[in-house]
Amino acid sequence: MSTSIFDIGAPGRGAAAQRPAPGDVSDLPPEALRRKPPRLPEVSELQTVRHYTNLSRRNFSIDNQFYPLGSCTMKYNPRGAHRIASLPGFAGRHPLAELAASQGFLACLHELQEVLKAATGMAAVSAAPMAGAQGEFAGIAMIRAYHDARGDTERREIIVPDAAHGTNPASAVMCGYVAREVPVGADGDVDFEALKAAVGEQTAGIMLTNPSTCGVFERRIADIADVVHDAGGLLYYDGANLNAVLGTARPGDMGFDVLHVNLHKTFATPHGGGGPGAGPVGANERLAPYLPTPMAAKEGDTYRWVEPADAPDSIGRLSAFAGNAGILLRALAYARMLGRDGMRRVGEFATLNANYLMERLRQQGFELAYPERRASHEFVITFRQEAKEFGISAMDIAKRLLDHGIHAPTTYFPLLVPECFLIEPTETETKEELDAFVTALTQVLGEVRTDPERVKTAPHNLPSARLDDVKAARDLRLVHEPD
Amino acid sequence: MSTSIFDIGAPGRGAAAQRPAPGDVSDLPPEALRRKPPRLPEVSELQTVRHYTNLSRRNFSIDNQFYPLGSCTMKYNPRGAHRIASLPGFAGRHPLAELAASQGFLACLHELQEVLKAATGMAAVSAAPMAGAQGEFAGIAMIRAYHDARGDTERREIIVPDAAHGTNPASAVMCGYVAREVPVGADGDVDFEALKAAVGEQTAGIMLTNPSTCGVFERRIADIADVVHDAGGLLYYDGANLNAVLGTARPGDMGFDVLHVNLHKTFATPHGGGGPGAGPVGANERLAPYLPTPMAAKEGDTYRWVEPADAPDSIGRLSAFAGNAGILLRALAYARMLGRDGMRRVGEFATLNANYLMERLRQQGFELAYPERRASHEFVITFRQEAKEFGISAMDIAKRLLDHGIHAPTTYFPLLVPECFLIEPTETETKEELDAFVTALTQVLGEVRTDPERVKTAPHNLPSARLDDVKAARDLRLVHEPD
Amino acid sequence: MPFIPHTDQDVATMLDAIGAPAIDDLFDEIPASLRCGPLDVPPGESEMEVTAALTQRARRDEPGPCFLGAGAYDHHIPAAVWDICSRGEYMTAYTPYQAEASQGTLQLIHEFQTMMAALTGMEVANASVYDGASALAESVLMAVRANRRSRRRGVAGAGRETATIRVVVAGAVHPHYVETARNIVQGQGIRLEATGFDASGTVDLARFETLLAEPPAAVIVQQPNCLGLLEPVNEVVAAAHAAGALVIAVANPISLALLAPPGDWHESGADIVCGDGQPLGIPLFSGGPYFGYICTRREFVRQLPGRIVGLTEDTGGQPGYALTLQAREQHIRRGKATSNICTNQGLLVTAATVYMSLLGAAGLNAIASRCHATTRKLVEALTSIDGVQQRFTGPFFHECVLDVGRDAEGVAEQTAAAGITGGLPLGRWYPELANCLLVCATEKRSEADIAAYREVLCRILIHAERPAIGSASEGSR
Amino acid sequence: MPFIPHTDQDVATMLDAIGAPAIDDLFDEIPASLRCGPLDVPPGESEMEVTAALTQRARRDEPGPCFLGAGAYDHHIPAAVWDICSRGEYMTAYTPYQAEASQGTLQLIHEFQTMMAALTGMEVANASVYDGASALAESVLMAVRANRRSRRRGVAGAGRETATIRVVVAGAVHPHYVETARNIVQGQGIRLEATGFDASGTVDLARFETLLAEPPAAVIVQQPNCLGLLEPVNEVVAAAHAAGALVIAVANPISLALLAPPGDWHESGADIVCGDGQPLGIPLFSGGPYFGYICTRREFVRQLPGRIVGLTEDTGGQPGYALTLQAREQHIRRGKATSNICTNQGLLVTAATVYMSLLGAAGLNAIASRCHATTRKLVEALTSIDGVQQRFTGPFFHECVLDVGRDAEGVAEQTAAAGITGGLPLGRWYPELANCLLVCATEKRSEADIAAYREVLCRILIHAERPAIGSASEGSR
Ligand SMILES: Cc1ncc(COP(=O)(O)O)c(C=O)c1O
Ligand SMILES: Cc1ncc(COP(=O)(O)O)c(C=O)c1O
Repeated sequence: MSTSIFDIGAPGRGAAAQRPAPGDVSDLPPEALRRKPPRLPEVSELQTVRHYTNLSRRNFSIDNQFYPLGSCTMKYNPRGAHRIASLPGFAGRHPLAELAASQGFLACLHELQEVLKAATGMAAVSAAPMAGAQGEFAGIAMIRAYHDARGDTERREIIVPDAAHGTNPASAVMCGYVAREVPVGADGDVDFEALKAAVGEQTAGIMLTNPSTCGVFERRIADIADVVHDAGGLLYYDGANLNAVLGTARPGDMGFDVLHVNLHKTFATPHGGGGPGAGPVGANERLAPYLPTPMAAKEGDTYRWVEPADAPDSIGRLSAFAGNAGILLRALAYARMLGRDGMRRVGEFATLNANYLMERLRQQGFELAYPERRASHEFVITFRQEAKEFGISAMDIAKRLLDHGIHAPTTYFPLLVPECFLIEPTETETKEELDAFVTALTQVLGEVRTDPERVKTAPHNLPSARLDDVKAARDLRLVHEPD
Repeated sequence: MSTSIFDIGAPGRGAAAQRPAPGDVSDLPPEALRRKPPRLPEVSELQTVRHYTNLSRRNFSIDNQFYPLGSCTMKYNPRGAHRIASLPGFAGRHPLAELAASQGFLACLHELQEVLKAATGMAAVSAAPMAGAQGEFAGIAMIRAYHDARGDTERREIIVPDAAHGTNPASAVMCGYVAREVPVGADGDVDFEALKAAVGEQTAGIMLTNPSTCGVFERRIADIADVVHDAGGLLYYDGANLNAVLGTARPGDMGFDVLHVNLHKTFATPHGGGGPGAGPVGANERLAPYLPTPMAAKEGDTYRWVEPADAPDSIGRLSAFAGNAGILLRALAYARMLGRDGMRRVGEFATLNANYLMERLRQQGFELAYPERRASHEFVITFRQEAKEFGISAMDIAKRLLDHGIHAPTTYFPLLVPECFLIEPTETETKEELDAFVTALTQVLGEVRTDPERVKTAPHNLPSARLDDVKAARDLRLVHEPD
Repeated sequence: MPFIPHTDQDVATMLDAIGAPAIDDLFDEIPASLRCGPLDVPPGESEMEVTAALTQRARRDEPGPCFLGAGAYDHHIPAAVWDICSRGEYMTAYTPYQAEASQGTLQLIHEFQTMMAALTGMEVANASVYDGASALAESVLMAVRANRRSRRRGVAGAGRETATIRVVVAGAVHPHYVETARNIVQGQGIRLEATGFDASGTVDLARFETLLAEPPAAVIVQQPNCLGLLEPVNEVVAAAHAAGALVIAVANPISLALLAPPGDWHESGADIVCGDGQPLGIPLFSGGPYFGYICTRREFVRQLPGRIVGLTEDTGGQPGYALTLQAREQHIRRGKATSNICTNQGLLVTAATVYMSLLGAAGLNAIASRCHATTRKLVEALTSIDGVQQRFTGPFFHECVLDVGRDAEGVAEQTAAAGITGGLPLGRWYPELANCLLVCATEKRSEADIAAYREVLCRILIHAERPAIGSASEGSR
Repeated sequence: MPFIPHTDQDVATMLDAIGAPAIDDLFDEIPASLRCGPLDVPPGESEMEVTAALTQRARRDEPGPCFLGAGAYDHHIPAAVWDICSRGEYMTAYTPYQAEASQGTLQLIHEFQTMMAALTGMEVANASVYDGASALAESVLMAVRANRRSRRRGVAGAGRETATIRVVVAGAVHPHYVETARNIVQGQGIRLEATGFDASGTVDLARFETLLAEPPAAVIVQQPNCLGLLEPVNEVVAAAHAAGALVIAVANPISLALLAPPGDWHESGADIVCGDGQPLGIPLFSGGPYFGYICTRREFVRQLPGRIVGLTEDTGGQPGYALTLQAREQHIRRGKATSNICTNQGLLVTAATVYMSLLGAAGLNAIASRCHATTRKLVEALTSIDGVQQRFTGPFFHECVLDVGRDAEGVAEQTAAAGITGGLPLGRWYPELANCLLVCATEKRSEADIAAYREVLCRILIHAERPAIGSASEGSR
């Protein structure tokens, strides 16, 4: 670790150019006032800049290296979109500004809604949710509202594949449902027979990611849709993997009723070390009335907010204002730069890169989890052999890959494949970068055989050696302690 | 070295979002057109961003570490000043825009001229010169114009101390003068007797840095001024060290007739890996008519440019437009944040830091070049002892210091002190940072005695080991060669 | 092909390696009937064109002086804040799951946790949830989990498990926060019951007593409340704790440099403190991204949603940071997680951390006190206009309710037309306050701004009877 | 204390270590008579206050569509360019003297040198001088040194050393460049003699011949020239070389992606190519900082002023970069240096390098051709107004001289009042062109911009007789 910001200060030091002259507070009741100042850093402006500049350099990032993190779509985040979202008119606009002073922003929001409708094949879109998980929550709440509105109140279950992302069951439970898991078969598709058995009148809906979290396209999606719809259930599309099929296939055409799109994945808004993102939800005609508010509407040449009065069946608001507006602007800027052909190419080249990389790794002797399948924009490999033979885990290999200046793929997801990597190169990486990845991973694999200890104790070239998670959880040190 | 940008491209690759649709050029005569496209990189936007982001990390900088480079005043560069200079109204303004669309900028330029007059004690200021050296050129050209205007055309020499910065003699020669050196004495002041002997009717003027490049205040400056003035010569003040006396002493009061200020030093505008800077010139009443144009003038509530017609004696323009406007804006923003008290404190604390650091080093056994003197904002130490005893050069020690994550002080300047460091901590560094420097340098000194080889072969922890300057000059490889 | 680096040669080589004749063949597992034609979106544009088009839109919304708060505040943001946040290393990194490759973000979050705990007077903090409103929702869920457990332990009373769990909203809590929390928690059988505010604009204590009669799982109180006023938080905490309810405080972090931290309220202190971090260096951004923060006592840390960073050691015994208590989270615990949150608001936490470092306690206190004093000046200036008066007289922080004597919606529209963002017409939230504007002045508002607002408001109110169409005075502006 | 981190405790400890009672004592070597009182500048302001004050000024100058070029061009700048340049590692580093701690800047400059050499058709480039005008001045000095030497070697003629050295300016070279060069070189006895331009707006060949009669040290020619027109550069080079003069080309780097590079002119090519790098990703910045570039043949590299980076090796045999040929420079050679330049325009070189990488040859060519085509559209649109006509008919790149039939100063003022930067009134440069505007349209100018300009110009010219004060049509805008 670097010295903490708390350890480089001195009492009374501060960034004086940032301090306004204090105001008079003598009219406030003394008992309402703070007695002791909070322990915050006491550092100069240069110290702050230097500290956080240097800290930043202890991160991997897309701007620094290849980052093939499966399910996360770590592609290039255009700087132009960042600049647009930061324009004074957008960045300085108060969320509750009067309509007359909001027409520019509302035009953008409305345009984004239209783009997402076109890209997903949905009838209506609300961009209110602030990430994928909140989109899921919104979608499942909409499903519940739909059933409730029909007096169909006994449906208690949401079906999720066992390979699903953790947010899926968590979101279902948050909406008051039981999450019922169905298994994924050896071919990576949901076990159709098991699914049929699981569906019934207790089924409120199903959540599917397609292409799935196993990196393959769910081939019987139309049949699944029929089964669920026939039982009175609805289909939720987890759009985390939309990047794979953008411009090639649309969830709306697959039979989904409601979905979210992770703009921070498919629409290239930066992940920011954890966020922010945005998870607009789209719905077909049936579910559109339940979309969360606020949304943007267009009337003639002017734009307005869709207020609760206009959407009496809406599941309502999910945030203090209108969601992560700045992220929506970034996504719109990106979408406009791509345009019709660009969007299709995103899916095409993401798929090309994944299949190329998968093929190259197969040739190098890596074990694919679904060797008979095409990769979508990502694919799964497993190190169960290495685990057995050399006592090496996927995590060990991931850590060693870091030493090569490459971010590790997603590890241990999907949970059902033992010792796995989920690898997603994205369309913005070059063939050379993919080839370098193959070389590095092959080198690590060689090392697993010749010097497993080196792999088990990786990383060796980073600011920290392997960090002790167990100690972190056992011996909780969650704030900086003064010496 | 990192792989060159020329080696990561592929024919036909490019950043498509940056390309406008080509226009029709069929009306241009074919013989005027280029036949073969230039060999430029063919890379994607992500490749460019990644390449130059990673390259940047192979630099030391103020934002990353202590940078006690003597004579260079590497202090904190306020980000707020950078933002102000980048405002659309300034950054988007065309230099030849109509006056009505230039009032905001001209108000700033005029205000900066006033601030610099106040800070230097001069009668008038032109901010046209684009760096210190161009300021010197301007000042010496003004001296020449002054003499010429009086028909005093036989003065052929400009006197410079032998410790002077290289730009001083170079600027004098560029103006057609002979640069005549006078020695600096053992106490760091100019040898007054030698100076008196050198001054005569051939003397057009003298260039002095005060505090000088030896890191001390020229104590007999008033006498020097008298001697030179009495001989009909003029005094030029090289403002590179103004930071040391800002708010404490003014060159105008010392008898200087003309000067420049390096805004990129005293006024905290960033050095940018080599530039840009700005070198406004100030002059007393006598030389004011000769200041370079353009300048800003105020009439009532409106501002205008000082055109050649208003300044018939001006040495004229030195750039296509009006100098490095963006740097002038940064300096103004900084000056306003400092204000009256802040400016004085700059000089005071720069001096405090230098004297503290000098004292600490003295106590650690380092040899000071001028042990009897106060440090100005910088001071000189010499490793002549170590050079003799261990065959270690100041450069070796500088390189080893880099291994400690500290930028080396200026080496071998002033030229007259053997194996020297010119150390300038600046006022924006903390005591802790200075103490860490003392620790590191002491450690290196210890190593000189115990393991000189380690020092001679430094650096050891940087992207490159010691680079071969001789090979660089002998075997000129000035452009990237395709493999 | 924007952002796609492939040359024709690359494509050919890659397809060849795959053994597919064309890219289209890679989609052969998608049933043909599900393939779509060209999307109904316009052709692509260059960065230059998109920038020009969206800049034009942004210009339309460029604001004048802003006197509107209501949950989002126009503070000065030091330039260093976003210069640092925009570094690719922060902006384009993922969640710091690979700790060794993420020490930058991890240490920063740990420092953030320390700062937030200090500000709120709590012991632990998480690494953000979406925004203040969702932070309140998550805090309610958390309190219910925490209190259920407490009740099982017999600490807090009868322990009767009812079908609906009640949470009491004490006083004037931001309506959007309450609405959001309600929408998010209702699926789990949690009901929010509100005391409303009395004539003083703060918690209706009589109604509060009544609602505590049957002990709720938790009580929510906002300080300063959404009308800018100071709630009697000590009384609220005392009564809530007496009733065995946990206390959730909603607090503006800037105010905490000046006002008593929730951890110090009454003797026992609040149990959970949440709110929106926007005031800490985040632009208004048209509503987001901001970030929600949640702080609590150490005993409740396992109920805290969101990521948490802990200090640990590496195999060499060197200190380093890692995400911890991940077993609370959806990627491990799935349906039983403390929350479904995954992507959070990391970059905004980065901004807030840099901001708090630059300002320090003294700087934040200066800002808070200046906001208060400036708002007082604003109120003085505006209430010197005939017919404008303060609606509530209790002490306020940096927002105040002004009765303008006529429908405030129209007034806000007219101030906007004059280039001033004049405040929130409170009829949108409380019909009984239809003549009221909620106004706010941060440290950014100058005396000239206030004077300009006063002049505009004067004009609007004086021309009230005759709608201002081409009146003489208009011409001379 | 803005930017000064010292606490009172620090100061006390430090003074104690020094053994000085007060900071003031550290100045005891400065004669008391030379100490000054408080400076006559206002008290300090916070970043917030300064930002507010200067933003207000900047707003006043915020430009509408810009049709003005004349040496500074309003191109689109990809956002990535300044996001990268603003990284502290580039922006706050010094000149890369410590090579091992500066590999980032050094490699970048080496890549820049390669790109500039490729664009100009030369073999080497330096790491910048101040701007285009000072680059011309330095090129003149360089050519004089280079040619003197050549003449000593007997290559270029009689070798007569005269008191004044002549350099010929062929055709329409930017007057500010010529003025700057003249001011800078005259101290060394160098005289610039200009051919002027003929009715075609390009070099007066007859006069050129005359001036070559006595061979000058060098000939300067600008392509495209400062009126936007293409000079007969092949003829100029042929004649100049025949007379033993070196050829200095002044070139807009964007144009070089489309036009023949100076290295290819005639058979022999220009000897020195210089110009301003502003079009390569640098904002208009009210005039600077831009950067001047100079490229030349390898044989003249020792006469080239400014820093140069070379590829070398480290002690481990690994390739790495370092400043080279420093013996040319003032810090080594002092009075005998090739130039007095020290601080250059490094950060702008960084911008240009990123810009050229993003655009590549195809991108730059697209921009150049688009500029040309857009300017043609502009010229068509404006000359369709009665009384507006093209002044010169030869081929132009992206600037064109339009005769508006009346004093162009007034026209430019009026277009500015209408929010359009309409071009340069050429009377400022050439009295005989007082009715002319030099207009320019880069790739950023849309059809709507052009239409708007046309409308404004129409209005101005039609209202020419009766100065537009409150006319009917004005009211309806
Ligand atoms: C498959 C899948 N579903 C859902 C999510 C949740 O989205 P978010 O992180 O935006 O909340 C993710 C994110 O990682 C995901 O990969
Ligand atoms: C003492 C001194 N004089 C003059 C200069 C030249 O100034 P500039 O680099 O701005 O041209 C410098 C710069 O390093 C200097 O230190």
